[in-house]
Amino acid sequence: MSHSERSAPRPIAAGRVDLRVRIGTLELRNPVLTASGTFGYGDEYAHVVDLTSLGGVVTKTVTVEPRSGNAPARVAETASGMLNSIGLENVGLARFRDEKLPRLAKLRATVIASIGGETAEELETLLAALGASGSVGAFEVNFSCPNVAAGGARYWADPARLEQTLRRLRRHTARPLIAKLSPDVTDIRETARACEAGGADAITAVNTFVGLAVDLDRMGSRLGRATGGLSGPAIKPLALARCHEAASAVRIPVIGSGGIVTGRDALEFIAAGATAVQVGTATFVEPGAAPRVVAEMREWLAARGLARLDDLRGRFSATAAQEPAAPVAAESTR
Amino acid sequence: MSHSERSAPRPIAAGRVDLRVRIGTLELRNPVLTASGTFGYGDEYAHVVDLTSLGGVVTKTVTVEPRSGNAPARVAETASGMLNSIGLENVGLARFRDEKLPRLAKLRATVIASIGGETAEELETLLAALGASGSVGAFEVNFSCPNVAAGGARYWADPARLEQTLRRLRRHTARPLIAKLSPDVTDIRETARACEAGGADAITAVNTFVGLAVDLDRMGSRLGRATGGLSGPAIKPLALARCHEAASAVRIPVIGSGGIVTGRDALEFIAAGATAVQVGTATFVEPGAAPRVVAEMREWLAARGLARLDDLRGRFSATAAQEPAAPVAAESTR
Amino acid sequence: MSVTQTRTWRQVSACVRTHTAQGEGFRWLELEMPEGFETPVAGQFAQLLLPPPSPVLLPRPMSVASARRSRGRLLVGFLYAPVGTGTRALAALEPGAHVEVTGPLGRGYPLEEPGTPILVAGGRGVAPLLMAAEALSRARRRCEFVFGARTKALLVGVAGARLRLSRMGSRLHVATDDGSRGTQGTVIDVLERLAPGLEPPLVLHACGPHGMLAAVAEWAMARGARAHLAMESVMACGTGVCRGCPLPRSHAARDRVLAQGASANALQGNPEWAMCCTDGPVFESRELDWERVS
Amino acid sequence: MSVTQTRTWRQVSACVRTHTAQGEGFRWLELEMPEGFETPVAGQFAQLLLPPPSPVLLPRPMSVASARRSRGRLLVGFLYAPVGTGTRALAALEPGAHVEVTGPLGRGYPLEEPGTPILVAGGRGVAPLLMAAEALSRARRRCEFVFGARTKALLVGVAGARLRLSRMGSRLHVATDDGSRGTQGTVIDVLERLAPGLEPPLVLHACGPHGMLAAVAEWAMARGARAHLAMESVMACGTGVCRGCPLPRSHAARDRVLAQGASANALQGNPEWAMCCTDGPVFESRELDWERVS
Ligand SMILES: Cc1cc2nc3c(=O)[nH]c(=O)nc-3n(C[C@H](O)[C@H](O)[C@H](O)COP(=O)(O)OP(=O)(O)OC[C@H]3O[C@@H](n4cnc5c(N)ncnc54)[C@H](O)[C@@H]3O)c2cc1C
Ligand SMILES: Cc1cc2nc3c(=O)[nH]c(=O)nc-3n(C[C@H](O)[C@H](O)[C@H](O)COP(=O)(O)OP(=O)(O)OC[C@H]3O[C@@H](n4cnc5c(N)ncnc54)[C@H](O)[C@@H]3O)c2cc1C
Ligand SMILES: Cc1cc2nc3c(=O)[nH]c(=O)nc-3n(C[C@H](O)[C@H](O)[C@H](O)COP(=O)(O)O)c2cc1C
Ligand SMILES: Cc1cc2nc3c(=O)[nH]c(=O)nc-3n(C[C@H](O)[C@H](O)[C@H](O)COP(=O)(O)O)c2cc1C
Ligand code: FES
Ligand code: FES
Repeated sequence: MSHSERSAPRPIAAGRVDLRVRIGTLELRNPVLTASGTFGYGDEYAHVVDLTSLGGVVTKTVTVEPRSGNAPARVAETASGMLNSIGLENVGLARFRDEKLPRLAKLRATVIASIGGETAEELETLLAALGASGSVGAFEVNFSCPNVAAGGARYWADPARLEQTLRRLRRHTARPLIAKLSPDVTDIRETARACEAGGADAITAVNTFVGLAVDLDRMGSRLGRATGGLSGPAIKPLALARCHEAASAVRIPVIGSGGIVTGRDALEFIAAGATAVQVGTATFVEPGAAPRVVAEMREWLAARGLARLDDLRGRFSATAAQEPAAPVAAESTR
Repeated sequence: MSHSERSAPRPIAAGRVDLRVRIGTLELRNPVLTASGTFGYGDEYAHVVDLTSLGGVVTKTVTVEPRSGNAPARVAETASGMLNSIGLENVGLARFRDEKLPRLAKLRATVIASIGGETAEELETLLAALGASGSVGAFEVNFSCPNVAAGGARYWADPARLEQTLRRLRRHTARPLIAKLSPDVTDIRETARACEAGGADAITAVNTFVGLAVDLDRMGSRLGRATGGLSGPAIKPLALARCHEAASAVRIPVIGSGGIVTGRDALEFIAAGATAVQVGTATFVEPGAAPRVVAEMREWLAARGLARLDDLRGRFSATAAQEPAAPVAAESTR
Repeated sequence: MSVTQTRTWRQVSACVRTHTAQGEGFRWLELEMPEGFETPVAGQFAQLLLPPPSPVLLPRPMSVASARRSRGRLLVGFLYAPVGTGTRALAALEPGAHVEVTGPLGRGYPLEEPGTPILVAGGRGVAPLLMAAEALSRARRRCEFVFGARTKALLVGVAGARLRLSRMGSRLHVATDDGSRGTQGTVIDVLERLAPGLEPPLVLHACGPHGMLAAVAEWAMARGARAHLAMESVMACGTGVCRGCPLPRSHAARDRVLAQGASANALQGNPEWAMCCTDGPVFESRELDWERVS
Repeated sequence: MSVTQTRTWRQVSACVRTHTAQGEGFRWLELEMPEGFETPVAGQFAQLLLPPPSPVLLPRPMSVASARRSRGRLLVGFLYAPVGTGTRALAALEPGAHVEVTGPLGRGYPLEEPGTPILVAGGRGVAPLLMAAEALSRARRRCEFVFGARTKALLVGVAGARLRLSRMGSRLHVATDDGSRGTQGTVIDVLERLAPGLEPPLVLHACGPHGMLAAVAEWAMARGARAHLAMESVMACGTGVCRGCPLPRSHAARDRVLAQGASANALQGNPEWAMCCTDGPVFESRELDWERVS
């Protein structure tokens, strides 16, 4: 953006901003999704959030069998963040398909079903059962849960395993396949590229970071399982860096996740290369956070005369920070 | 710690608490060190902090040649944290040896000299020059700077390179060698074990996490270089997890670093397996943070009748959190 | 266990009407709620969020201690102890400040259950029971109110309770560990003493530290009395989605959940763990495995 | 450039004495300092830390706008604009509240430099110049005070400045971009008009947005006048250790640093970058490379 453009934006009506984005063959009304595990199966919030105002609802990760999750405590607040060790509690494939999906369909939500498994076979079973469902717009494969003993983030940190698994999954569905990655790797470009090579249509970057909170008085973890996954504003700069790096490494869209609370946060991810974003922990603070993020994005773009998200995406440049700052110029008395 | 012990600690006098710890052959008065890059060369704070009240001063990473560092902006505050991209600005080996070390010696500080290099050769040059200096108590090798184009955290994330380099360095000094590791690896146990195998006397876990902050109005990074390193309370749970994991993988001492502000924070790292700790960003908030941490640790231990740090270290158990909680029990009216 | 509940909670911005010190180390907070916030029942809770910049990230769960209407406005009261960063910052709010409130949340006490109601409060657990006493009094039902604390200074809200109770001829029974007020002993000692004189069936409604609730549950189960216990857990969402607030189900409850199978509401469909926020916070003693409650 | 400075800053807990609105969108904060806090000179700054729980992590740098003694106590004043999270939270502090203050930090204006002093203020940059005017007046030196702002509402502190200046017969010259007060134009227009009538050598002391300071520097260098400019940078430590606040040195300054070689104080020994907090915040125009100042 040139300096003069910045000083004199020509605002447009918020209604004129086109927020539509594409993830593979799926068109989303706008780039704001709920993050898996933070919006239940979608219907829990339906009385306070119009699900059609969102780009989509990513449902809680579902596994073949129901899982009852980890022992308490499962959450602990830390500085500007929270640790969770839910342990993938979920209703299992059968109930997800028979109870949850029909409800979401009735609410006209764009559903992105998150699936998780300890092996490629389990993921295949899930896709075999759900892959042709008319109620599912896309699948997000959770390759990054930090809170399970088997099949968690570290198991899936191996690029070769990711690539082979995605190749196998690819055969089971024509819907977009999104690979959700862990930030806890030496180089996220490698896992992202492996997913692209394996046939993923998009990457979600990132899931939670492994963290620990110590309860000194009890000499144990503040969680039932020693470690948990850190989410919330504390991780935003880390998630942004990983999202930016993943987006620079692959041609498929990247969906940003980590610490998004405001429309500006969401636009920061878009500027850094993301095509869409997910709102997670913010929903626990404010059930209506995700639709508010949509509205704030729209207003920010409109005020700067940007009619399409593509006018923003990729504008980020690592060196632009050295131009004279707009706020200073605006205050100038020269 | 049994339940009854917890409810009825027998306090001792704070003066009776023995905080001494050992890093290889070096005995420290207490486990609190300043973190490299956050206390200058030690003498800048000498008029407000009695350096002999600290376990030691880890000096700013020094390289063979002086470095002028990265273009501004070099710091940006984020939620409960800060990003920096200083880029290893330092006075270089000659001035460090000729000007800085003599001053620190005069102040009777226990000096841990942090050294950094883009190659094993550079590190050898530094140790060849400093390795026999009577003013240096130990060396911390910075294998983890996220803010340099060459020889940064990713270069040193390779376990084989770490091990070989440490073997070479080992020959140049009899003083303890501490390897400071990056958290941005898939498995810190591997880098930690490689350092141990290469002959390191201790591990520091961890340096900053790579992060990015976007300035939407200027469409660039809020830093001059795209990414920076995140430090401060935001990263404490992440640093604790990595410190705990490193400590579980090696027999040499681990020094905890990341988000330590209070004596409790420091003790959390000790409980999770650390032998000593470093105070970094907290010093920017409060120049006297490090000596305050020492005093708070001492008071906490004394109030619980713990006369030595070993009474605490290793007490942490991942499952203890499931015992009935002490605060609840204390409030019981049964 | 009800199968499907209609969700009626909302997040609203409420205005601090009264905020005063209560007893030793407690605060009384009354909020004026905007239209659309459903009237809570005793035992339900709300999630309170500080105005920005909040020093804590997540909202804090708080039992509703009173709900009344004044000039057409719903006023909701909370009785709390400033114990940590969030509640201490809450304590600094002046009348006129705004707080985001999500609620009413969870399942309250089934006060309509037939029998002789005994309200059992431990320390700051008195909050929802003050409201229960008020509701029973409005329904013109007599009850026994047992209030235990470590020492008399912690008997917060006791004057208000006495007032509410006096209307229906209900009685207040106080126990302190140190004997500084009422019976020296625990609420169990009081229950032991009272029970023989009361008309069965006895229905207990209790709130307090989990240790006390476990004792009340055991006492009730041993006598075939029903006991409804308001539990606590660290929470994130408070609305059932994060699955962050588990309490261990009893074997009986687990079998019941398993038998319901695919027909049950998934929110309540985890055989091993009940969620404090949506399956509770009030649980009948037989629903939980007290050995594993922490 | 001084080679080694003795460090005299301290971190102390100071008490809010006065805290009031000033002009449009500014606040005046006066703190009572405990013993041991050295009296600051004009152009120096302090790091202000909010009482816990602070909504921001790092302290905020703020120019000292006044330093006076009252009943034996040192009172230090700041004039600031609440622009973000930290300064807005600061704005909420009531008299009696405590703030951690680290200071005095940095190098101030060399007001003793011989010549005709011209103080040049842009917007909120007026803060240290109010103090400079006071100091010159106490030293019984006459000066010119040039104050520029976008519009008259932003001419904060102008009444106080007029008062201080009147004592020594110094003059206040106002310029606004929109002509709503004083000359329509910039401080450069005023300097152009004033300069011919003033006794050389001229010594400028300025503070304001970097764009304005660059213009003042250019103007001064073209005329062989000296200009001392108070710069800003995002900061962490404020004390020279973090190396977080670089400003680009001019070629001349770089050569000077390199020539000093190993004998110079390392804090000032970076040939490419000066640190705003310890090498500055006041720099003579020739020390910086204005092309690269952002
Ligand atoms: C359903 C429910 C109803 C409650 N009703 C009341 C009430 O009426 N009055 C009242 O004073 N308190 C009540 N609490 C407890 C209250 O939520 C906690 O005291 C509060 O969350 C502590 O927040 P903090 O930021 O001040 O403390 P923190 O700094 O977060 O923690 C301080 C201490 O409180 C504990 N704690 C933190 N969160 C919780 C929690 N959710 N439940 C229990 N302990 C916690 C911590 O482990 C720690 O020991 C209730 C809790 C729940 C779950
Ligand atoms: C030496 C020095 C003296 C200063 N003196 C004054 C003064 O007398 N009066 C006054 O009103 N302000 C002064 N400032 C600026 C003041 O420090 C910032 O306005 C303040 O840090 C903003 O903090 P915040 O939390 O309110 O804003 P943030 O939320 O942190 O940021 C709001 C805006 O302020 C900018 N900003 C943040 N930190 C700084 C900084 N250190 N310097 C410049 N801009 C920054 C941000 O880029 C952003 O545009 C001075 C700064 C320096 C370095
Ligand atoms: C309580 C909780 C449960 C979560 N469960 C899942 C999950 O089941 N599957 C998944 O892919 N991610 C899960 N996540 C991760 C989030 O989807 C999201 O990626 C992460 O929290 C970072 O975003 P945030 O900072 O906006 O919360 C969970 C996060 C939280 C806090
Ligand atoms: C401004 C700044 C400069 C730093 N410079 C160095 C350095 O030169 N060498 C190094 O090993 N670590 C450096 N670090 C990392 C710290 O030593 C420390 O490991 C890290 O900040 C985490 O600890 P904290 O959260 O307590 O700050 C720097 C950190 C900061 C914030
Ligand atoms: S707090 Fe989220 S499910 Fe109970
Ligand atoms: S702010 Fe740390 S060196 Fe200037």
